[in-house]
Amino acid sequence: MVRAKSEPLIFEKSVPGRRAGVLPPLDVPAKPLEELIPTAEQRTSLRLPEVSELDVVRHFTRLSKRNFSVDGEFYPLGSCTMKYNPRVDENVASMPGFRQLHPLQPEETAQGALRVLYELERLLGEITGLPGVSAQPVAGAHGEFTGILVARAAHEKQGRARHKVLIPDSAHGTNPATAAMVGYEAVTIGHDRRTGELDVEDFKSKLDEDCAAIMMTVPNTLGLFERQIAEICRLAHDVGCYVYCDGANMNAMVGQVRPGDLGVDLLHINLHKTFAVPHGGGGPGGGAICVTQALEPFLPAPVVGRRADGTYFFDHNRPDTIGRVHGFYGNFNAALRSYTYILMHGKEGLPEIGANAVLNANYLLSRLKGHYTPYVDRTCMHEFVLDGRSLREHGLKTLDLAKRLIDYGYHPPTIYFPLIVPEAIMIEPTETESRETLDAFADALIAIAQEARDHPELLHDAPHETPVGRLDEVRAARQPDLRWRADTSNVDGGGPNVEGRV
Amino acid sequence: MVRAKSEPLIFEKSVPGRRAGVLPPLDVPAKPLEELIPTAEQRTSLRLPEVSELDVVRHFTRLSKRNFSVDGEFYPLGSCTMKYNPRVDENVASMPGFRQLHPLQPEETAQGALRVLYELERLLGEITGLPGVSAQPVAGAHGEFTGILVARAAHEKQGRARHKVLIPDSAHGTNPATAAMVGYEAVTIGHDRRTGELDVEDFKSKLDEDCAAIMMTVPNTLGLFERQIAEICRLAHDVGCYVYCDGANMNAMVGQVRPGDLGVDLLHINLHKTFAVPHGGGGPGGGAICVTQALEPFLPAPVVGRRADGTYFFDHNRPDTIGRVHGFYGNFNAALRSYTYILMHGKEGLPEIGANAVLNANYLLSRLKGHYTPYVDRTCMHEFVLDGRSLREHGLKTLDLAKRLIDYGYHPPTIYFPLIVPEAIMIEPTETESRETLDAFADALIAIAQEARDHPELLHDAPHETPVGRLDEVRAARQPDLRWRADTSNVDGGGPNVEGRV
Amino acid sequence: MPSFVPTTARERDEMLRAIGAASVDDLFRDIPAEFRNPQLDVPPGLSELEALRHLRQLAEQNLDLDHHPSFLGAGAYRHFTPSIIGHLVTRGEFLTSYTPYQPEVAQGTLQSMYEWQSLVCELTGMDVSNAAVYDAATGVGEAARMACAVTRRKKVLVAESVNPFYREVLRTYGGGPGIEIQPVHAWWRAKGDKDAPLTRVEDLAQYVDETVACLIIQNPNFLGWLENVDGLAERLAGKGAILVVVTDPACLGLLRPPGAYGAGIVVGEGKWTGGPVDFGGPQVGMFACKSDYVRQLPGRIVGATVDHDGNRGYVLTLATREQHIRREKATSNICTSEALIALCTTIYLCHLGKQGLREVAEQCVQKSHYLADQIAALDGYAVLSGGPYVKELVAKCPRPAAEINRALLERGIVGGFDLGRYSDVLSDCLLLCCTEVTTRQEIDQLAAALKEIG
Amino acid sequence: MPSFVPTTARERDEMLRAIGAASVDDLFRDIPAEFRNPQLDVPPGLSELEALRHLRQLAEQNLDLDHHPSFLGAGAYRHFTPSIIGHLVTRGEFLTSYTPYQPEVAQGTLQSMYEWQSLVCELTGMDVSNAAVYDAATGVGEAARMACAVTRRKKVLVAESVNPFYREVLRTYGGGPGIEIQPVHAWWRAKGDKDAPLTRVEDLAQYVDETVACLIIQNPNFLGWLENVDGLAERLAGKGAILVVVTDPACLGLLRPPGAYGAGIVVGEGKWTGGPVDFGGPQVGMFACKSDYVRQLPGRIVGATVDHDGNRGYVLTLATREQHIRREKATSNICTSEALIALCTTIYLCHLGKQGLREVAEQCVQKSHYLADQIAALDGYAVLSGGPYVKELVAKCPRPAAEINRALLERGIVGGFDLGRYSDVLSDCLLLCCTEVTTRQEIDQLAAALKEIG
Ligand SMILES: Cc1ncc(COP(=O)(O)O)c(C=O)c1O
Ligand SMILES: Cc1ncc(COP(=O)(O)O)c(C=O)c1O
Repeated sequence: MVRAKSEPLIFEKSVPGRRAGVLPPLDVPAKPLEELIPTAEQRTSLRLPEVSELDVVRHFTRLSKRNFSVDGEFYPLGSCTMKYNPRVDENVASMPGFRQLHPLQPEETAQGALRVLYELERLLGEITGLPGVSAQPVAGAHGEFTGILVARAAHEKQGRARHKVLIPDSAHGTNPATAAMVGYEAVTIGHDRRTGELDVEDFKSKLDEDCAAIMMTVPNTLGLFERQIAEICRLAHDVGCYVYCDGANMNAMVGQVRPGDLGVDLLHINLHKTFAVPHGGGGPGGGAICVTQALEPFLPAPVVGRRADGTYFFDHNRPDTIGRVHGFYGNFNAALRSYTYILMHGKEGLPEIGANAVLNANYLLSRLKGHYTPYVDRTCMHEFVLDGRSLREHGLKTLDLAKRLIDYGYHPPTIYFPLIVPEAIMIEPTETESRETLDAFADALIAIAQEARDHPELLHDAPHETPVGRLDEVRAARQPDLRWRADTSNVDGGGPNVEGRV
Repeated sequence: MVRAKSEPLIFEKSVPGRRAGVLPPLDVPAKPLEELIPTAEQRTSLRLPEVSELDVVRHFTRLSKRNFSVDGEFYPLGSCTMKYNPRVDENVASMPGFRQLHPLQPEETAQGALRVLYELERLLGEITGLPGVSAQPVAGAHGEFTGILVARAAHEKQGRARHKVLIPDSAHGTNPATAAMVGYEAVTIGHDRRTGELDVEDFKSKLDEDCAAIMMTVPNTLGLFERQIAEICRLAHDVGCYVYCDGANMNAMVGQVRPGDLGVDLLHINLHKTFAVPHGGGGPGGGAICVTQALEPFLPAPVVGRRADGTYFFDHNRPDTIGRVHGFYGNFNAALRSYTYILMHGKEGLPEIGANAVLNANYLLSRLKGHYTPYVDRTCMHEFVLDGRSLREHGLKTLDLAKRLIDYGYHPPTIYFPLIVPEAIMIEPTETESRETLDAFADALIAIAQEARDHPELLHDAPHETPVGRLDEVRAARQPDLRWRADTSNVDGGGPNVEGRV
Repeated sequence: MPSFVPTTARERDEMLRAIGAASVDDLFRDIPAEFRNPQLDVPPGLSELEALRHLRQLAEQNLDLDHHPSFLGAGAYRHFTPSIIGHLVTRGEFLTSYTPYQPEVAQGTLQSMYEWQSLVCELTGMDVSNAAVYDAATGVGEAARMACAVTRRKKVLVAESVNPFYREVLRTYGGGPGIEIQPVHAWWRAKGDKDAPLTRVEDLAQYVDETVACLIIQNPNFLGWLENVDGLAERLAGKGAILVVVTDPACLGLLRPPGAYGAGIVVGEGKWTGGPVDFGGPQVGMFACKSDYVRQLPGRIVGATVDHDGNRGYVLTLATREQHIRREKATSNICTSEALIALCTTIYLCHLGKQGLREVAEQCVQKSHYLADQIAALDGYAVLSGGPYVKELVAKCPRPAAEINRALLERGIVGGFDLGRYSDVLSDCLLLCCTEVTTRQEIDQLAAALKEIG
Repeated sequence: MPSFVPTTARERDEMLRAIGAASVDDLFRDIPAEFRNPQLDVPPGLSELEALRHLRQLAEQNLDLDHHPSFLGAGAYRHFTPSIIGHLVTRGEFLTSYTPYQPEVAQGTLQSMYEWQSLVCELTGMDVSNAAVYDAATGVGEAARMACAVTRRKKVLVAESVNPFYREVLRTYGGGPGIEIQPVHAWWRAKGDKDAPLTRVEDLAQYVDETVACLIIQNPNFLGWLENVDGLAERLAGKGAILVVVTDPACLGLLRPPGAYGAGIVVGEGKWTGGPVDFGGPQVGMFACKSDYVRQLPGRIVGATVDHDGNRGYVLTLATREQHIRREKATSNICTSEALIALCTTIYLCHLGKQGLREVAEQCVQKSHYLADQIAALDGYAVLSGGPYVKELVAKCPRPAAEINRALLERGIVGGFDLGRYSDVLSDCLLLCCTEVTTRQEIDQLAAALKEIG
C-alpha cells in the first residue's frame, strides 16, 4: 500500500550475537570437537547474518511486498501461462506423508508417492497422446534436454549419427541452447510473414538425413496453430527425423487436440504453466517429457512401474535409457500439484482449460484491434503477439508501454519475444481470468495508446510508483555487483555496493 | 509497493452463475427437496457473491495489502503489546489432532487437548501467583466480566450484597463497562498527577464495605508501576473488597513479579498480548482468568481436572460456579498458541520477556526526552505516555502526529488514551523489537517534532501515501452506511453507498 | 530455549547506559524487592523442534475426525473448509494487525469487516450487523441484554429448545444486571404413532406480557427441527417484545431468513462455515438486528465513508456505543472480538457463494434424511419427528444413548450427542448430525454398527 | 468438478459475439477436424474435498519419517525446517510470480536472490554465485560443461567417492557435447586393525594432464568422509585444470569452505537446509565459482545497480550468457530454475545464522560419533574409518546390508543406505546418517535393534 521504503540487505541488519533459530540441547555425551574434526578442517569464520526471528519475518515479508504476482495482479506474461494456482495444491504438497518421505526409503514404504508419479505419467500420456512419460525433468528446458537426448539415443540405437536439429526462427531460446547442449548444430528455419507459421519450403530445403529432430512449438510462439504440423511430421518422419514439440504452449491444446495424434514424437510439458505448479519467482516447476511408445525405452531411468499385484516400483533395469537427469526423481512435490490439478479437472474439466484459454485470448485481441497491430491478424490460440512499432512515432518503444502498464497495476506482457516480431508485445491471459479483468486490461492498453500520443513522457518515465524506477542494467552488467561483501557494504543502503566488483 | 488502487467490494465483483467452491456429488439417493423441507420454509433469494476462486484470492490478497501489521511494520500501539507472534504457533494450531477435534467427543479421545488446557492453566497460575485458572474467557474484557462475576459470586456466597466497584480514572473503558455489565456502580478514583499513580487518599475515602472490588491496572495505563499496590490490597481486603487486576499490562511483569504475591485476588491475562496469540485484526484472543485458591470454586464451569491416574477430564460438578461464559471451552486454538509460547520460553526465557519489554520502553523514552514531554517523568515499565499538547503551538494535535508516523512507515502509537492525559501518545515497543528499530522510530518522532515547527502542513495533511486519506468519521456516524445493498451499490466503487442508510 | 528477544548482552548494556540505569534490575526498582524475581516452577524452555515434537505428540493423543466417522453436531459442525482460507488469513497483514483503530492503515481489515456485515445481513435478512461477537452463546447473552436495553424491560424468555450451552451462558450473562431469565418449557407430545417430542414455540407466546423484553428461540432448534414460527413475532410485537432468533448460517443457505419472519435480533455461530471444529474454539458470533436498534448494538461496527478526495473508505463507527467512549454506559464491554474467524467465514461465504451455500444445506438435508431412513429401518431404533430438519435428527435407541456411543467408539465411530445430557426424558436418544462431509459409506457403517449393537 | 474458469455460459456467448465467432469450436478451426476433441480416458473431475481425501489417502500409504526413526542420508538429509519458512514462501507474492523479468515489480524476488548469491559465496568461500541450478546432480553436470568451456578441454575426471547419482547425471550431461567422463578409482586400503576403505583423492592428481578440464570431488564424500584435499587444487592448476567440489551447506557450518582449498567451482545441494526431504524433489543446486569464470556461469545471475534517482535496486544481469539472448551459444539452456527452494534455503540460513548453522554441523558430528560408538561396541559390527566425518558413517554389518535393513524395518526403523548399491565390496555396509534431528533415543533404539538382528 504505502510506497515501500528501501529494504536493506539482511546482512546489513546483522548484529553480532543476535539469534533466531536454536537447536534442542545436545542429548548425547559431547566429545571435544577437535578430536572428531581436525581443527585444520574447521572454518575460522562464517559471515552469515545474525538476526532475530522477527528480523527475518519482517525482512522477507517486506521483500515480498515488492513483487507483483498472480495472486495480486493480472499477469499476462506471454508464453508463461500465469494462471491461477489453486491453493489446495499447496495443502496437498504439505502433507507429512509426502514431505517427510525420503527418496531412498524402501519402495514398499512409499507406495502412495510412487502411485502419484505412475498415475501422473499415465494422465500426461493420455492428455498428450504420447504414452511414454517421465516426470523426472524439472523444467521445460530440462525436458527439452531430456527429449533431445532421447532422440539422439534412438538414432544411435539405430546406428544413425546425425548432427543437426532444425529450429524455427520464432522458437524460444531454450530450443537452440538445448540442441547445442546435446551436441547438435542448430539450424534455423524461417517463418511465413503472412501466416505466422513455419516456412514449409525453407523447412523442406533444410530437412535431410542429417537432421536428428525438428523442434516445433505448437501453437507457435506467435500464438498460432501450425496448420501444416501433420504434414511437417510426415515429411520429417520420411527422413527419420524426430519431431520434438516444445510443449510450453500446451495450455491451448489441453483436451482439445493431442500432439501425439498430430504426429509429434516427443514433447515436454511445463507443469508450472499448463498444470498450475506455482512459478515461485522462477521455479520449481516440472518439465515432464512425453514420447511415443517407440521412444519409451530411452526415457531417463528409473521409471515408475506397476506390478500385476498393483504395487509400484522404480524400474532401474532400462538398458536403453539415456540415464538419470536428476539426483532423485525430479520435482516430486511439484508433480504432486499437477497430479491434483489434473484429477480435479478430470475428463470434463480438462477441455475447458484449452477452450477458455483460447476464448480469453481472442476476446482480448478483439478488444485491442484498431488500437494495436497484431503481428499476424488471425484467430489466435491461447496468446497473441502485437507489433509495437507504432509507438516509435511518439519516440517510444514497447519497453515504455510495458512499464506504463505497471502504473495501471498490471504486470507487463512478455516483450521483445519472439525475436522475429519487432517491438513484440506477447499477451497470454490464461483461462482463469475473468472477462472484467480482460476488459479493464484492454481499457488500460487503449488508454496508454492515447497517452502515447498525448503524453509520451508518461510512458517514458514509467513506472512512477514502484519502489525503484527503471534500473541501470548497463551498469549492472559492466560493473557486476553480485553479492554482499562484509568489507564494502554500506549499511545506510543508499547505493549499490560499487566496490564489490568481481 | 505500488499505491494500491481502490478495491471494490466482493459483491461488486459478483457475476450471476460464477462459482468457486463446489461439493462432491451427492452420494445418497436424492429425494425431492420439498418433501423434506416445506417450500414455505425455504428462502427465495440469497444474494451471496458469485465469484471465482481467483476472484476471492485476489480480492483478499489485495485487501490484506491495505493493512499495516507486526509482520511488516513496527507497531508500537500502547496497551496492545504488539509483539512478534512466532509462526511455529500457527503450525501447532493447525495440527489435525487439534483442528479436527470435536468439543463434545468423549474425553478419552481428547486427552491431548485436555492436557494442553490443564497445563496452560497451571503455567498461568504459576506465572501470576494466582493458582485458580480458567482459560474459558476469550478476550480481556471477557476475562474482566468473568472475574467480576466471580467476585460477586464470592460475596454472595458470604451473604454480602455489595454495589460498587472502584475504578481508577486512568483505567481502560472495559473496566467500567464490565462493572456495569455485572450490575455494579462504577466509582472513579483519581490519580496523583505527580506520581501518575492511584490517589490513595481518594481511594481510602471511597473504599467501604459496599465495594465489591477495585479494578487496578498494574502497571497502570501510564506504564507506571503502582508502588502502593500491596498497601492498596491490604486496605481493600480489610473491608472484604477484592482486588481485581486488569492484566493487559502483564507483559511488564512476566517472570519479574507475580500479581498474586502483591495481594491481587483476580486477574485476567490477555493471551493475545502477553502470550503472543496473533491479534488477527481484533481477535481471536484469550482472556484467561487467574484467581486465588479461595476464589477458585467460583470459576466458570467446566474446569479441567486431572485424575490420580494421569487422565484429564472436564469437571462439571462445580456447585459454586458462576456458570459458563462460552459455548464450549473458550478459544482453545488460541490457548494452544500461548501454551506453546510459554513452554518455549520456559523458566529462563519468561523473565526475559518482562526485562526486555521494560528495557526497550525506557530506552525509547530516553531517546525521546527533550523532544517530547512524558506525562510523568519516571522510569517506566513496558510503555510510557507522552503529553502531546506541545503540538498545539503549531496548530496541531496528537492525531496529526500519529498520521504523520504512517508516512514514515510506522503504525501510530495508541492515542488519546488514557483519557487523563491531554493529547495522549502511548507507546509500547515490546521486547521483540530491536534497538535499531527503536532508534529509527525515535529518529522519526524527532524529525516529526521538527516538521511540526517547520512544516506543520506535513502533519496536518498526513498520511500522504495510503490508499485512502483521513476519512470522514462524522459522516460515517451521521449517515451510517453499514452494509452493501444490492439495489443501491455503485459498481464503479467511486463513492460510498450513501443511499444505504439504516 | 529460543528467545524472540533480539537484544544482545552488549546492546543491553549500551541501552542501559543511554537510559542511565545500572542494570535491568534497576528499572524495576519501583517494585518492592520482596516481590522481585519470583522463582517460577516452570520447566526449562524448548527449542522450536522440541516444542513441535511435544505438541504433535499431544495432538496425536486426540482422535481426529479426519480419520473416524463422526455424527457429532450439537452446536459444532464439520463443514468442509476450502484450502484458500488458511492461506489468506495467515497472511501477516491480517494475522498480526490489531483492531483497526487507524483506518488509513487498516482498510484491509475494515473492508473485510464491512463485507462480513453485509454477508450476515444478506444471510439473516436483517438490516444491520455488527463486526461479530465472541460466539453464538455469548451472542445470546448480548442479545438478551440488548433487548432489555431497547425495551427497558428486565425479563427474557428462552425456549428450552435452545442449545443448552447457550442457555447456560445466557444465565451467566443475565445474572449480572439482574435480568430475569425465564426458561419456557418445550412441549412434549405424541404425534401419530411415534412417541415423538415436539417443541412448539407457537405456544410460547402465551408467556408474553408487557414485562417481557424478548423471547429467544433457536431455529433450527437444538434437536435439529424447524420451529413453527408463524405469527410469533407479531404476537410478541403486540406486547412490545422482541423475537430473538439463534440460527446456523449453513442452514440459511436453504432456509428462509429470520428477518423474513420478524426477528428483531438474530444470532448465529459463524465458525463452522469457514473453519474446522477446533475443539470448540475460537468461534465467532454473528449478530444482526433491525435498523431501529443499531445504537444499542454491542461490539464494533464498520461503516463506509469518504476521504477528502471522495475515495470510498471504511472506519469503525457509532463508537459512542462502546466502552472506550462511554465506559460504564457502553452497550457492552467487548473490545477484542473474533475478527480473524469472522474473516474465515467471510471468505468461506464468498467462496461457496450463492449456489454453493445452498448446496451445502441441501446435501445436509439429503444425507441426514438418508441416515434417518437407515435408522428407521433398524429394529429397536426410531427417528423422532418433531418437524422438518436440515442436518440433525434425534434417534431413539433400544438402550441408553451413552451405552450406544461407547459401543460405537469401540468400532471406531464417534456417535452422536447423548441427549440424556440435555433432558432426562431423552436419555435413550442420540442427536446425530450429517453434513456435506459425511459420506454414504460412513452412514452405512454407522447403521450397520447400530444394528449390531442394538 | 470444480472449475477455475470464471467465465459463465452467458459471458462466453457474449465474448464470442464480440470476437465474431460462432462458437468456441470455431476458434479452433485451424486444427484439422480429425484431430479435434479427443476423448480422453481420464476419470471424472474431483471436488476439492474429494481431491484432498484421495491425496491424503495416498500420503498415508507412505511411511513418514516424523513417526519412524530413520538413518537414511546418502544425498538427502533431514534437517529441521523452521516454521517461518513455509509461511513466508507461500505468500502469493513469492509463490505466484514469474522469473523476475520486470525488475520494478520483482524487487522482492531479485533482492532475495542477491542474498542467496551472497550467502552461497559466504558459505563456500567463493567469489560469485548464480541464482541456483536445478539440483546438485545437474549442477555437477553444469560444472563439468563449464569447466570444459573455461579450459576449452573435453575431459572430466570424477572421483568415485562422489555421490553415484550425481555421477550418473554427470554421465548423461557429458554425453551430449562429447565430454569424456573418466571415473577415477577410489583406493581401498587397510588402516590400523580395521578393514577400512579410504578414498584418497590426493592420489587422483596423478591422472591429471593437459587434456583434463577438471577433477570433480565431493567433500565430505559420499561415504561421509572428509577428503584429504591438501595441495590438490595446486596440482590441478599446474596442469591448467580446475578443482570442482561438491559439498553440503550443513557441513559447511563447521568445515572450511572449498574456496579455502582452491576450488574453482563449487556445487552444493541447498534443499535440505530449508525444507523436508520431499521424496527427493524439488531440490536446488548451489553453484559458485571464481570470479574469472563469471561469464561462463550457467543460469540466472542477479546484480545490484541503481535507478535514475540513485536508489539501489536489483536486476537479472550478465544475460549475454543466457539462452534467450545467445540461443545456441548460451552457457546453458536453464530458464525456469528452483527459485522458491532457493528462497527457502536463504531464509533458513538467515534464521539459523552464524551460530545456528555451526551448531547444526556440530550436533551432526556429535550424534554420528555417538552412533559410531554404539555400533563399534556391538559384536560383529564395525565402523569403517576413512577419515573424519560430520554426519554419515559406514557401518560394516555381520550380514548383508539389505537383510539388516529389512529386519530394521520390521522393527519400525528405517535403516541406512545399502552401500551394496554403491559398490559390490560394500554390500555388507550401511551408510548411516545422523543430524541434529536424530535423537539419542533413536540411536539407542537402532543400536539395540542391530544387536538383536546381528
Ligand atoms: C516457448 C518456451 N519454451 C521453453 C521454455 C522453457 O521452459 P522452462 O522455463 O520451464 O525451462 C519456455 C519458458 O518460458 C517457453 O516459453
Ligand atoms: C488496559 C486494557 N484493559 C482491557 C483491555 C481489553 O482487552 P480485550 O481487548 O482483550 O478485550 C485492553 C485492550 O486493549 C486494555 O488495553
